[in-house]
Amino acid sequence: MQFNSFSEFINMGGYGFYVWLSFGAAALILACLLISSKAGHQKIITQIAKRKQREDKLRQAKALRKQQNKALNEVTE
Amino acid sequence: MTLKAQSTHETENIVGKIDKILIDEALIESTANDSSPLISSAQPLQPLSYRHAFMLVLKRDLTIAMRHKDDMINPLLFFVIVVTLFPLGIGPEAQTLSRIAPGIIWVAALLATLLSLDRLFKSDHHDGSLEQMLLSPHPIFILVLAKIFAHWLITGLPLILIAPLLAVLLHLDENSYTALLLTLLLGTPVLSLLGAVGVALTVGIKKGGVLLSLLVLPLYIPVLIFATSAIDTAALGLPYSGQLAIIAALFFGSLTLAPFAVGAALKVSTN
Amino acid sequence: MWKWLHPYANPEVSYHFTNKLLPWLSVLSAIFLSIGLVWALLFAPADYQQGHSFRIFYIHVPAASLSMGIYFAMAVAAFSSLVWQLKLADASAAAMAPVGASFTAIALITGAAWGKPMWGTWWIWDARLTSELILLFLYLGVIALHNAFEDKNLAGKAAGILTLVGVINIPIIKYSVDWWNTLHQGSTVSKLGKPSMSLDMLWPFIFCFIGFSLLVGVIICLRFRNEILARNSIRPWVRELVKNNSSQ
Amino acid sequence: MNTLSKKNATPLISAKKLTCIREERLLFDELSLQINPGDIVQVEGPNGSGKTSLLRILSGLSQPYDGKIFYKEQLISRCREEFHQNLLYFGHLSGVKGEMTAEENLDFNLALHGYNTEDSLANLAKVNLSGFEDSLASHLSAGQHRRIALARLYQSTVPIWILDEPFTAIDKQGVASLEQLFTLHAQRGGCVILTTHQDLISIKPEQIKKITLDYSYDSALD
Repeated sequence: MQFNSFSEFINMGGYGFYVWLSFGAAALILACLLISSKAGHQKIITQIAKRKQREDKLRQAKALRKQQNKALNEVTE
Repeated sequence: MTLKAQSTHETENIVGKIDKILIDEALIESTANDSSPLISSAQPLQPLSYRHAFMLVLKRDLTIAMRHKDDMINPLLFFVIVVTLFPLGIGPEAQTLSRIAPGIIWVAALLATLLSLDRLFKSDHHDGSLEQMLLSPHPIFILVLAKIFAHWLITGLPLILIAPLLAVLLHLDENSYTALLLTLLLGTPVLSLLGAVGVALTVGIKKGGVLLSLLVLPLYIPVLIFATSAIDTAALGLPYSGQLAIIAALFFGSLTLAPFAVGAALKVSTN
Repeated sequence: MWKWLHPYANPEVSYHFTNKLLPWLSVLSAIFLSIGLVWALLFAPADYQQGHSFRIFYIHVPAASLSMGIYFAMAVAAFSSLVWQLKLADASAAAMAPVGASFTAIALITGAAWGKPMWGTWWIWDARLTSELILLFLYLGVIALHNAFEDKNLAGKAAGILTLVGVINIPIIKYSVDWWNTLHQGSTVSKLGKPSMSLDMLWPFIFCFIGFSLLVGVIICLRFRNEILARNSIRPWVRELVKNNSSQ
Repeated sequence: MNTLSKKNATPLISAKKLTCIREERLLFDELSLQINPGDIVQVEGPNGSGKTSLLRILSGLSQPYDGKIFYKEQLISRCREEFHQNLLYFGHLSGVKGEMTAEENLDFNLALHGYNTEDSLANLAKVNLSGFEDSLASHLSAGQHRRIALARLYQSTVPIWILDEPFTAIDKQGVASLEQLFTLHAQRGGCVILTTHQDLISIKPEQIKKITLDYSYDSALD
């Protein structure tokens, strides 16, 4: 152990600001990167799920339209 | 405008009527001709010489540039104006100016090249002639090389010609003039070659302009460093052949590698 | 060698492989990093010249060397994607770019924070810092180009070409900046010469370095997984996965 | 999905299991086709169904998401120069430079693809552009630009023609003349692959093979 007390540890022999700035910045950047990478997974999955829902809706609408057209044609005939 | 358009349309109609006869004749003619079989794949119609393809594209690009002179003049004006701004911003002391002259001239040349790079492939991409070039039987790197050479002739060469004038304005050391010209002569082609890679990558992107500078400027750093150092060394009266040799090496390196990168990038951009 | 690699060229297999690999990597990197950082901050001796500010070294140097290393790894991936048309290599290159850029940024910030007490200024045009700055620009260029394309496959190819052009240029840039620096060396004398490292400084450094490398592996795996999903969203296995995941 | 009938001759172009995805939408998947000498192939489908994408993939301009394209049973990436010597692609964009005259444009276009330029004036006349040879293309209309580009067809002796909407902005008479040219080209052993919104008039329906692309909302493979 190089330090006798906690305040000494924080002070880092007068270089505290610079040391903690470096460690803090590094921790912050890495944490952001880690969290965004982790969150990206769920985001992509929801994105794909949403797209699938949209496609299903469009397909249903198309099928419905076809049916209506058919009915319409039968009526006109 | 509308009047003019209308009249062209009318003439078109008239010509159309006259040409109906011509077309019919032509068709008969071509039916007669077309007992000639389609070419077999093995033999090209004309020997495809690299030189021929190179000259063809070069001639075309120069013709277009000659008819569109502002593309040529605007980067040059930009170069001159940027350089004249520095004495106004820094102060007219001859000593300071001559100290920073090589850097100013080179940075301005870099930016002027960057400004002019956009037209290298953009209009060809817009009107579809780039596609046609990529689909031609010639190797892409020859066509690309011709386009880059044309670009250098249009933008790089005028920079070199006007640089001594700007050097006078900035009180460049008298010993450095040859060094300035030599570095520009060897360095500006490198700028065109490396820049072409950036343009080829960004040509399909809508707002490619700002991105282009981000991609290309870091690659220009070695040229800038060695060129300005050569000019500085020349001002001290020392030999600067070492720096020149390195710029020449950069030139030959980019000359051999860049066209292939550009070809690959164009294929991606037109996809 | 290629035969051995072949099953991993299948996106589904490599997705699940990455998933399995992740917990192991995370645990290992957590272990190494906590040992290394505690050792570096609490137990490693202070430098006789630089005092406790030397502790920045334990992040700065791993970050700087990893930033270079990731760029080279990216170039290898880009090369194999362009030459052998490996789509997964594309995905891995795309996963690496932001990680590399972050580590470059860390190297720059810690470099500046170390420079202030040592040189009395936040920034000096030191050869290594300048190279690192240019490397950051190269990374940002690759990322920006990647984002500019709508189609992921095209984006990967374009960014790959740029990466290769960059990797050819990095040694040239590095050399030219070193040379420029010796040329313009004025009043500043680099205090960050090679400090003779004693063993009790070297060990925590090794732990930190391995820990950071493993952390890089973890983040790349996380991003690689996302890239695979995004690029294969039309595949049935992805659809199945999404269905199972969203019904939970 | 669609397989064109097979003759005994070597196919000029064949494609195996093409899959194309644009903007995260599946345009077509596992499309295999075979185009023989003498075929006139019309690619049909509503807007956005991937007609242009298919033609660009067949010409080698775009890469498919999956699948292979062969020229005379060789992968086109393996025989790029040979394939391009036998290919004429005409896209949405005419490739005409406004700064050059009609004749210069055609000359360049011909020379780039290895033709001699002696007959370019006659070819311009065939597309109703005699009299405009010396006018700058920027003074001409869009239809005239397309005709400058199409003039190359009249001299082309390459077997594979891939034409994306060749009739856009072309008048009736020009269309008839082009259709005649296509029939002729098919007769002499070439093939024509084209997209068009209007029906082909003078070519008999039994001569035309159709590839129909459907607009799909899908983005999933089965």
